[in-house]
Amino acid sequence: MILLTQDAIDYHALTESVRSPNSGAVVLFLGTVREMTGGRRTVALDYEGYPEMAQAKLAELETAARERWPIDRVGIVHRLGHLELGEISVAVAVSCPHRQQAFEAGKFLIDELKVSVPIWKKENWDDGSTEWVHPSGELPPPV
Amino acid sequence: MILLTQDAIDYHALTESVRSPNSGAVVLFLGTVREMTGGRRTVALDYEGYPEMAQAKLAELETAARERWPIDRVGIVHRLGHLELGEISVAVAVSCPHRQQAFEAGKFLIDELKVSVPIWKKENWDDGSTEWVHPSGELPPPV
Amino acid sequence: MLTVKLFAKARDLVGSPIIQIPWSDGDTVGRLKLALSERHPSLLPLVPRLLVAVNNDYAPDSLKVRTSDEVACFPPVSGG
Amino acid sequence: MLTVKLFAKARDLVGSPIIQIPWSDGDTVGRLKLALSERHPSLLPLVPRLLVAVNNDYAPDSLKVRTSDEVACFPPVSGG
Repeated sequence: MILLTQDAIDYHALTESVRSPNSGAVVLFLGTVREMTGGRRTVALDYEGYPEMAQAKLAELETAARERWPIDRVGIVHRLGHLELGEISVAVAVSCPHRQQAFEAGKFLIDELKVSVPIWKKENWDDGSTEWVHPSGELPPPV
Repeated sequence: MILLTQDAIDYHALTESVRSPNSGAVVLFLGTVREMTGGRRTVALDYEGYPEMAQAKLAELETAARERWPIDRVGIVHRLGHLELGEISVAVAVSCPHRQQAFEAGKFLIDELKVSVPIWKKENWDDGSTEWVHPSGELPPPV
Repeated sequence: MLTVKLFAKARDLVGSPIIQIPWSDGDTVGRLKLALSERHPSLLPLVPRLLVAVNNDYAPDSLKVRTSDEVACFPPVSGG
Repeated sequence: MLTVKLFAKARDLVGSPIIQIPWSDGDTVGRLKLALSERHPSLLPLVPRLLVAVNNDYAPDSLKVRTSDEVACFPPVSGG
């Protein structure tokens, strides 16, 4: 399952969807809205996406991960819109026969998501200012 | 939270218990009963523990992990007793400010759990035979 | 004319989610970045890091673009 | 007498979860393994890999044990 949503992420349903008797290991990663960044206080984040391309890139990531690890099932959900402190912005769940594979695949998926999937976040600082977060990135390499 | 239990593991509650606005990353690992191992078919597993020592060793693991990574919250639940195919035998949840830390800490906790915490599993193969799983291990090194 | 979607800070700087750029089929992504700088100088600070996607994939400066392509410009991504 | 808890295959081979071993305070973990082999030969196949825990921690062969200590013997662990 690959999904972009404005709603709160149901990571429990996502995790259940990747469980299977073929797999001995499930790894779930949750990204959540953290309060402190480099000494500054966040009160909220706004996420914006380019939905068609984001879906396409997430599907490519799944394919790339399946070429590297014996993945059984995988689910990725990214939330868009306004998120308060502590809310979940992204959930990645993956099942594999063995745990090493599941950890590596889960880490790969979230690492690559963060450099190649067209989604952007805007900080809402506690002084009332807002600021787009744009890493000084290069063109993402092909996966 | 560190817990040994005969009941089904509520990993949703476990994961909620480690979420916090201090952390941007949560990693959950689930170990589940896999059907096929080296060409043989499992129908169930029986887990037995040495509860007092297992609790002590899990607490040591948490301490060791906290010395290595800036862990916010951690939860480990291991199930004991009779588990059917697909059921969850162990859940490890950890939250950290950043995802790399959370992946490393989660992997450390389950890797170390499997070599140092006194819990044993007995295979129930589909031919009706049973077999204790005892890796040809050395004395676990201190963590 | 080439229709270009803008996202995040690029959209905010220009003040619109979609712009039109005069275009001849076969002009390249590099040409698009130049045209954006000229017609929308508010984008200038972002141009060195601006990414261009054509038909839902990242595009190198050398790629030729047709007006029927789906084109988007945006800054480095920061999701997750 | 030293009370020794047994777990998993060790308990199955001996047929009891708790055994008593004649003991003098100051005898070592190595001595315990020898005594187990002699008194419970069914354990022999497991002895090379048998682990001993004293007061909830893994114990080296050189550790001295008192009858008031909590002692357990078991095979390599396989949880998770």
